[in-house]
Amino acid sequence: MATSPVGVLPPKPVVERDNVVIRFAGDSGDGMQVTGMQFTNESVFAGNEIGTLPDFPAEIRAPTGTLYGVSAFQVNFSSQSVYTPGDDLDALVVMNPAALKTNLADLKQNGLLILDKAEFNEPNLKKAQYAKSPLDDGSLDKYQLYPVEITKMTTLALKDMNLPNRSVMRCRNFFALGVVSWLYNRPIEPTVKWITERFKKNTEVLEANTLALKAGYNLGENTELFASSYDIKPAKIAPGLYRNITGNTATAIGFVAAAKKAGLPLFLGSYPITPASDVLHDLSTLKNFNVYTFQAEDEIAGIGSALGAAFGGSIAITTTSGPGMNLKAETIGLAAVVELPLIITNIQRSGPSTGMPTKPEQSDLLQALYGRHGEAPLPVIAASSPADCFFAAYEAVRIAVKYMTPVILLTDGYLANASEPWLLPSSADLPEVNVEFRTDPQGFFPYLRDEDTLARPWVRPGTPGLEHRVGGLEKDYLTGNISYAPSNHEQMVRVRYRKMAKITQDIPPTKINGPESGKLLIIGWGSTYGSITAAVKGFQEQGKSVSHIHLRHLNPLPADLGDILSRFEKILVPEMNMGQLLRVLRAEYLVDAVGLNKIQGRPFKVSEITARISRMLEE
Amino acid sequence: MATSPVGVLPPKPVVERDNVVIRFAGDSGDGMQVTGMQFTNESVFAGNEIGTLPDFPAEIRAPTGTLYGVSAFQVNFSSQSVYTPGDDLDALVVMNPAALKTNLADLKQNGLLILDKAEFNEPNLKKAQYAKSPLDDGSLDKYQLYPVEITKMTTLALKDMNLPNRSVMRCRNFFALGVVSWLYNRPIEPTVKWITERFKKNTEVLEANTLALKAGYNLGENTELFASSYDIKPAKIAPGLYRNITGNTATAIGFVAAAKKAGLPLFLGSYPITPASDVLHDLSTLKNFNVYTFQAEDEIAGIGSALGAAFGGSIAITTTSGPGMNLKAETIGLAAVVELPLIITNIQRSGPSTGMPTKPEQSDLLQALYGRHGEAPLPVIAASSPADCFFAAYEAVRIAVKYMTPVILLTDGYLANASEPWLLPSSADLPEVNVEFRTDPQGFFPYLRDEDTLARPWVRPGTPGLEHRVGGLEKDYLTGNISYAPSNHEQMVRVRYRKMAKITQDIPPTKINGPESGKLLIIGWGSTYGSITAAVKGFQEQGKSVSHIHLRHLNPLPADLGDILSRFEKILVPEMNMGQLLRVLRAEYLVDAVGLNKIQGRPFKVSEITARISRMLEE
Amino acid sequence: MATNAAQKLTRKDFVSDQDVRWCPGCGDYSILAQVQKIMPEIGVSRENTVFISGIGCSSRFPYYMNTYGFHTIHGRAPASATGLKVSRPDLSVWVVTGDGDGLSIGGNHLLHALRRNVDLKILLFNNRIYGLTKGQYSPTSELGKVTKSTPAGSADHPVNPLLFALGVDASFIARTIDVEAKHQQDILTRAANHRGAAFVEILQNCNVFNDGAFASLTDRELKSDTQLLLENGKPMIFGKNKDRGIRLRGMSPEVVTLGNGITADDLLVHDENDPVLGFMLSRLAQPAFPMPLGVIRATNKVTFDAAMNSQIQDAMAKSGDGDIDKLLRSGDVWTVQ
Amino acid sequence: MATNAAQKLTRKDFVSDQDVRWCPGCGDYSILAQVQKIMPEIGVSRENTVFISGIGCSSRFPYYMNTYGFHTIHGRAPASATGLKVSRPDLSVWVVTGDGDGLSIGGNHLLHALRRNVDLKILLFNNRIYGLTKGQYSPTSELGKVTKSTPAGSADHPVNPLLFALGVDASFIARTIDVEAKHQQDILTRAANHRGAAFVEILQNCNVFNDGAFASLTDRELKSDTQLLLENGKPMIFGKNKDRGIRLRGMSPEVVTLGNGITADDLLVHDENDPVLGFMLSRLAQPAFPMPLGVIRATNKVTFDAAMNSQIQDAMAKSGDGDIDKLLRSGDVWTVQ
Ligand SMILES: Cc1ncc(C[n+]2csc(CCOP(=O)(O)OP(=O)(O)O)c2C)c(N)n1
Ligand SMILES: Cc1ncc(C[n+]2csc(CCOP(=O)(O)OP(=O)(O)O)c2C)c(N)n1
Ligand code: SF4
Ligand code: SF4
Ligand SMILES: [Mg+2]
Ligand SMILES: [Mg+2]
Repeated sequence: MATSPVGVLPPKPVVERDNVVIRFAGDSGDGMQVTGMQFTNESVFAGNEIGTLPDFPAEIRAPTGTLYGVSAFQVNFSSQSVYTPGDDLDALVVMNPAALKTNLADLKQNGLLILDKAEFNEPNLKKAQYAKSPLDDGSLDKYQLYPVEITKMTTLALKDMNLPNRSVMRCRNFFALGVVSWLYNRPIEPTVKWITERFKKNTEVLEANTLALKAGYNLGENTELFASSYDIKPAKIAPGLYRNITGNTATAIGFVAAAKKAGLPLFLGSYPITPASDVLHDLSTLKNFNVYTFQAEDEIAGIGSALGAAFGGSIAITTTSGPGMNLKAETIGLAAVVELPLIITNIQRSGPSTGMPTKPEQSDLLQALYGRHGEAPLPVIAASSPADCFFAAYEAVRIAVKYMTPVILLTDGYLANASEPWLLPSSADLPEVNVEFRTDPQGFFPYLRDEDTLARPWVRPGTPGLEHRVGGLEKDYLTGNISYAPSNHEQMVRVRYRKMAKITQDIPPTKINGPESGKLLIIGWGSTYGSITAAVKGFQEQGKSVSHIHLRHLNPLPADLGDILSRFEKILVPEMNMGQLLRVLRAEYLVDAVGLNKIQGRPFKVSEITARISRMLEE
Repeated sequence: MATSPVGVLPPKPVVERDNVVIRFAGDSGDGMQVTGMQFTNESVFAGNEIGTLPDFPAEIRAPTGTLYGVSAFQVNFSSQSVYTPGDDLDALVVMNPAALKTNLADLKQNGLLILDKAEFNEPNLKKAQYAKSPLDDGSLDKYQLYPVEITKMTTLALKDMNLPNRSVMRCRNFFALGVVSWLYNRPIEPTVKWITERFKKNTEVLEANTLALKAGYNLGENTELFASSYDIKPAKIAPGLYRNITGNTATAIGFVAAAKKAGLPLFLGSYPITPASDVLHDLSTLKNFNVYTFQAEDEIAGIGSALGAAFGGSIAITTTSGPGMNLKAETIGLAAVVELPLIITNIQRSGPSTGMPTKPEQSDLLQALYGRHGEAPLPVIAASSPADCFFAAYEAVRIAVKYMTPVILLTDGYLANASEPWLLPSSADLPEVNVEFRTDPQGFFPYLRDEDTLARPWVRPGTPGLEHRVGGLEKDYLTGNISYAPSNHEQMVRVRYRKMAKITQDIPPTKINGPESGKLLIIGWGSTYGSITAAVKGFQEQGKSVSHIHLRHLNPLPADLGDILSRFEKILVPEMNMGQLLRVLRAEYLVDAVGLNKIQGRPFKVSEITARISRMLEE
Repeated sequence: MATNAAQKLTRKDFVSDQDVRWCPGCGDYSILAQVQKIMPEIGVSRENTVFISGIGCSSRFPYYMNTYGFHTIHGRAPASATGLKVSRPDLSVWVVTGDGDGLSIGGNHLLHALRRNVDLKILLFNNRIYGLTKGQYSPTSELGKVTKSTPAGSADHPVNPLLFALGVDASFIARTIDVEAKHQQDILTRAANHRGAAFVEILQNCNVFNDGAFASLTDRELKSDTQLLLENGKPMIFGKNKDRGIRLRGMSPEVVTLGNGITADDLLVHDENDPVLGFMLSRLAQPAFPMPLGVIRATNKVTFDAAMNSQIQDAMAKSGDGDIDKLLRSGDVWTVQ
Repeated sequence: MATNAAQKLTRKDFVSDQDVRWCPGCGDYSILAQVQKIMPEIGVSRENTVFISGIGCSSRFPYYMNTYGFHTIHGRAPASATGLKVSRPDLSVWVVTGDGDGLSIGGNHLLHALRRNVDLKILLFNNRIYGLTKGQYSPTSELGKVTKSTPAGSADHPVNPLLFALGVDASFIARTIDVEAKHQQDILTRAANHRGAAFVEILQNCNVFNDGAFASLTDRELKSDTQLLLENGKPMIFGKNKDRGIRLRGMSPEVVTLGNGITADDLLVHDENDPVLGFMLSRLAQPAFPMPLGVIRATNKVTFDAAMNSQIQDAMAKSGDGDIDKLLRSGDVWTVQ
């Protein structure tokens, strides 16, 4: 598929591997995200399945060489199915001592460790809080250590260009990528192509980066540094057109696709917040899709403006993360009682309070369900993988307009930034998003409901004869006029609940991965999908009775869920929180499910889930 | 105990009753709240047990005579124990047709109906949407109808004073009170005394009201209007000093008492909202108790300022109702992680959204437990009667400073405005509220915890050598410095949970009203206390196995609760919501408890609970 | 803005079927009447008009207008109005708010709607009190105000709504008063015809909780001495006999009596386009000065909604109406056989 | 405010043990240095000083000060600072905020802290960008600003922080700039010594997301022509050769060159007590005018915290220190035997 620069030495032996997990780590200024992304690209072209995990530092640009300034990118590539970015590392590439310090713990014993020797100097070691160089104290003996002279060799490779040192240093990452590309038999053409496009306006940088990349590649090919290289055969992948996509981009596109299907403008009212801002950024570039993006003064105005746009007949969206969800709560309640479609997107991060803004968590589920005063039930939908964000976003819009209700969409910081190859759907295959504005004044009441969906009519201002008023005070069941009648209030509260129950008709039968009944059922939601799937697969391959269901709809729950739960002896609910879905399932179905809870701002490792399943099977 | 004006006719027969429920209803301008309160006062002096329920219109001052301008006050007075304002009415006094229309449904068949005949004129009937006068169409036949000429007789009584008509009309309510006082053998001296004090600066009004009151009383005494009067013997009431108190005043005083016990200033940061504003009003008159009240620009600033004051070493309070709780959520999360004492008081009203602001509901429990992003568990405490608000508020402060944690205190609009006689505690009997600010720099760390309570030290700025910084980012377990270490985050989340668990050591064994085990247990929380108690008492008196526990602590739950639940065959949870405590109990203890849910902006009637209990006992 | 000239509407067409539930005597009634009065004149149809409010007595307003209406939550009306106007530039969008709703909890949204210059008509009913919650002081209550929440008198300096609006560079700023029907109609009409955020402070008597707050301005005897009626390009004259005026001394205004050599030519001439003058006028305080009523400032700047919509139109003109399949297939794509 | 004269502190005493984590080259470093520098001079002790911030790069500030500190949530620092200052008038309370934190999400709290005149020192680091969230435009970004969230240019007119503060009648308003160490120290010292809310806008370069936003003011060649350094009671002169000035023409300012009959006496004289002048100055915009730096306004009014505390002291003096048993027994009480 790919051709490589021709070397001069006799070809080295090639060792075959099913699966490799590699991480690139360096200073924030070292370009590790680009390196990781390009390595991913090369692996995609090599036909592997992949999983990726970017890991940014919290600081914008921490002082060089510090522990908190380390940026990393992990890639899992395989000839088999891949569901996660991988657990422990087969290979670790570090650009400086700080990166070594913060990442070494994840490298497997005897794993490959590539580092830039020149960077292990006094000042850098001190910044990384090493008393002594780890190169000298034997602490790295249990790894396959490759102290490559990345800096020196890059300088050498570019010396003819007479670049300032700063520019040369910026090419180090491509040198490293070249080395690793050779090591794993990756084609470097996709990277060369990327460099060529990215820097087409700056030929000097273009050339320097290309030179560095090739020099790195040739180093592997031409020197004795590595005794062998590795090959990872292409995976069996469904044929079709693919693209690598992050969760945030998928979310943005999902909204746009749904609005287009509905034939309506899309209005996003939002306030920047990590890790949600990219949805705002992405949508703000899509104005020719009739997309309005409004960066509001705060989250309250973000959702308030969206609700105003919903009143006006647009597909209305607001996006945020945990802290912003609190601020939106009052308007969510208003949206619930005026029964207008509106998508509230929470891209969850580590809480509580400001917490760890760049780290993912699943700890806002109960807030999504109960985080406002009064009885205000709303549909809650969760995405389970980066590409799945597209479908979850799309589904959220579809439900919102069909049932005339706000919908809460949950993703998280991991899905947001991680990417995966996505077999692209075509717009024709997407379900319809039907919107019929009411225009007929005959027999019109603002709260006259559709029998099937209990939706009230959506009326665009501008429609003659349908002028009406809505608001947050309790309303008469039919006319929508203010009503304080006690039994009317009860009727309204209950009909809002009944509307939620109606939505179950839109939820397909739950897909069980594994036996339909048996010893152990794992239930998950959101971004744990990959880890759970990988862990369960391991047991299934051993013939163990372990099944997995993954919920897209957290409210209402699927109609068949109670029945399914009753068919298993044990139920395990892994969550990146203290047991939130667990609480819901216990209350709803009185099942003695147990939780596996990790709350470290990091996704589950497959091994963590595997270990727990093993224990449960043994018990 | 009391003496009455001496009449001239031979005394009429007196019929004895155990218990009477009466309601006064009229236009907002008719002074029904004063009438009800004075009737309550008289009944207290007559030695009865009492329960009261004011019912204000939502509008400030609706146009006279309209249905939505009706104001009412209900009094339940008895020679037995009283737990509620009563269900159906034995007697109804209405000042105009609108009041009749909106209140008649609650009058028992054959109940006493007193009305002001002159008000049943064309314009008033029309405003009340009566096509025909109910006085003429036989629709009132099933009641004991007394069409009294209240307006005319009041005018007559005051004619020598030559008052403008408007002033005369303002005395009608005292005339009506006089009539009813005679009818139920109430002493009118307390009312005369009240009028004398209230209007001491306006002798004309003083005299007019007194005359009207006495004229009403004499009407009963001297005319053939009523064939008999009623007597309700004094109840057996624990001896001591009593005072009538509303829930909001009790809440305010509870905070002040706790702050005084702690020897600290009290700081209230609040924003007006129905039905919470009175706590702000009350506290703002208590400046000489070292009470700061700050009417902030909104709820966010209300709690924000309180948190600032807590940082400064004050007993910090914020008060609000549902809509405001949403806005406080983000700061509650911050308070949770900086671990400062702070009381967030939610005086619940009917939701969702603006809902029915003047009506009570219990629908913010799940929000109190889960209404913020991330894992931020907090103690939740609820009051169960107007006077109990004092103890609940006091307890909230005690827990907050002992455990260094924000505490959520729940009352509701019913408790807020209803009043009950309160056997006054003395300050010496109140538990200690111990605060010891840290001053010793030796071995100081901002997050060094007390072993027993897991509380971190409270340090007042101004203390030399203890300068430190706190904030919403995740913190190191000991130093409190920013930390993104994965395992540290997990440790911090878990220690915040463990701190909640520690609080169970402060919860006394659960009091069970009734058998310790058996057929049916009723669990309630908050303002349903009275209705449940009354209903349960009925069954217990019949020897049925029905027990009742009422939770003050909603988080953490009492340590013995699981065990108690397991000892009953059935569990019923009556709530003025769709089943919020129910959800918590089911999830926590996997018990198949069932809910009795009323969501009409009104307290339970005793009969509603009784009916459900009967059904459950039969099933 | 689409107008519907097909049939000439009347005041009654703008009266909804809901009972008006303000206290008898409330100043809100007059404002409602004036708004309903000017509606047919300004040439928008009922169906293209939307009233959006927050919470408060004043915010009940939309229920009484027979147009589209949205009674939102406390303080947030400008946000919802912004979303509506931006996405539906064809509508005439009005915001009704109170001194608490607009300047206490909602101050920030008001600030941003004004500085963005969203084409909204914003009516702030200033009764200097919280009406709906029964009488707490508001950010416009005078220092030392005794209310339910400030029994010892309020300790904070009030906000002056006009100064606030000038501070955020609002493009249209005016003040009128509930009892002056004609003046109100004029100002409301001016606001309606302004392109951009039009901010109108309407002094409004709450006869239940703050009765007589503007008595000196409404008293028949006093008002010609206490009201300074501004007219663009005209000298600032007031007084029963039109014999008093405002003159500039250095950079400070002073009250002078005409005659004795002082003529109208010596007086300040109102200029709606001069924000510094507007600032000076807005600071005039009773009793030393009369209170300016009228248009303090009116100027043109691009509206936010227009700018947003032209960005969308430009994008469509440039890149064509977006195609979903193309969007899906953008970025690095590859085919697996 | 309690001072601790026992030992003379130095700048170092105010440096905390935490690593400073701003980007290399960020303007925040200089501001931190100046604040630490003036601290020993203004005569408060470390333990009586509290820094409170919201969220943003700028809001990391408290971690680096060896005083008490509270890093709250986005936009809310003025609220917490108000609660602290009112209940603890003995402390010196500083607020650090950014253009997003203070004027976008936090605009309302800033507004109310200023108009209440709470005795807070409020430093707004204005880099005209959202730094911490990586480069979206802010309410102070210029119209048409291209950022991550506005690829087609921003469509909203910015807020001018000084005008905003004047609009809410703040008692102390000043502007300085990160690179001018001495000027900053002077202004910070003035702010520290002001009794009441002292609002200081500090122009700050975000070299990562909005580099050069104030280049014309910091460029060595240009700055004497672009900076108008205000001094109370002094004529407004600027320019490399001190030969240019600001003169009033009617009510409008104009730039004139000294000489040819124009002398310093013809120029506007700065008066910190004149809000109208302050308003005019704050509107001066480049390139037509130089940018005023210095104290725009400084005036005295009662502070909110002082007024609140004297109410409490009065109540105590009048009614005695509250007694709980008496309070419990207040109202209508009766005895049951
Ligand atoms: C979030 C929230 N906080 C508080 C309230 C209670 N509230 C309703 S209206 C109001 C103030 C009304 O004052 P103003 O805006 O001046 O209107 P007015 O009633 O005087 O017309 C308040 C505090 C509320 N409804 N929602
Ligand atoms: C409620 C909430 N919304 C949004 C954010 C995300 N956020 C953090 S700082 C910031 C803006 C910072 O801009 P500015 O105040 O100008 O500070 P700078 O970083 O430029 O110093 C935003 C939007 C947040 N932390 N909390
Ligand atoms: S309370 Fe005041 S503002 Fe509200 S309706 Fe009554 S008079 Fe009008
Ligand atoms: S992003 Fe900008 S403001 Fe933030 S630390 Fe970096 S340079 Fe400073
Ligand atoms: Mg008001
Ligand atoms: Mg900024």
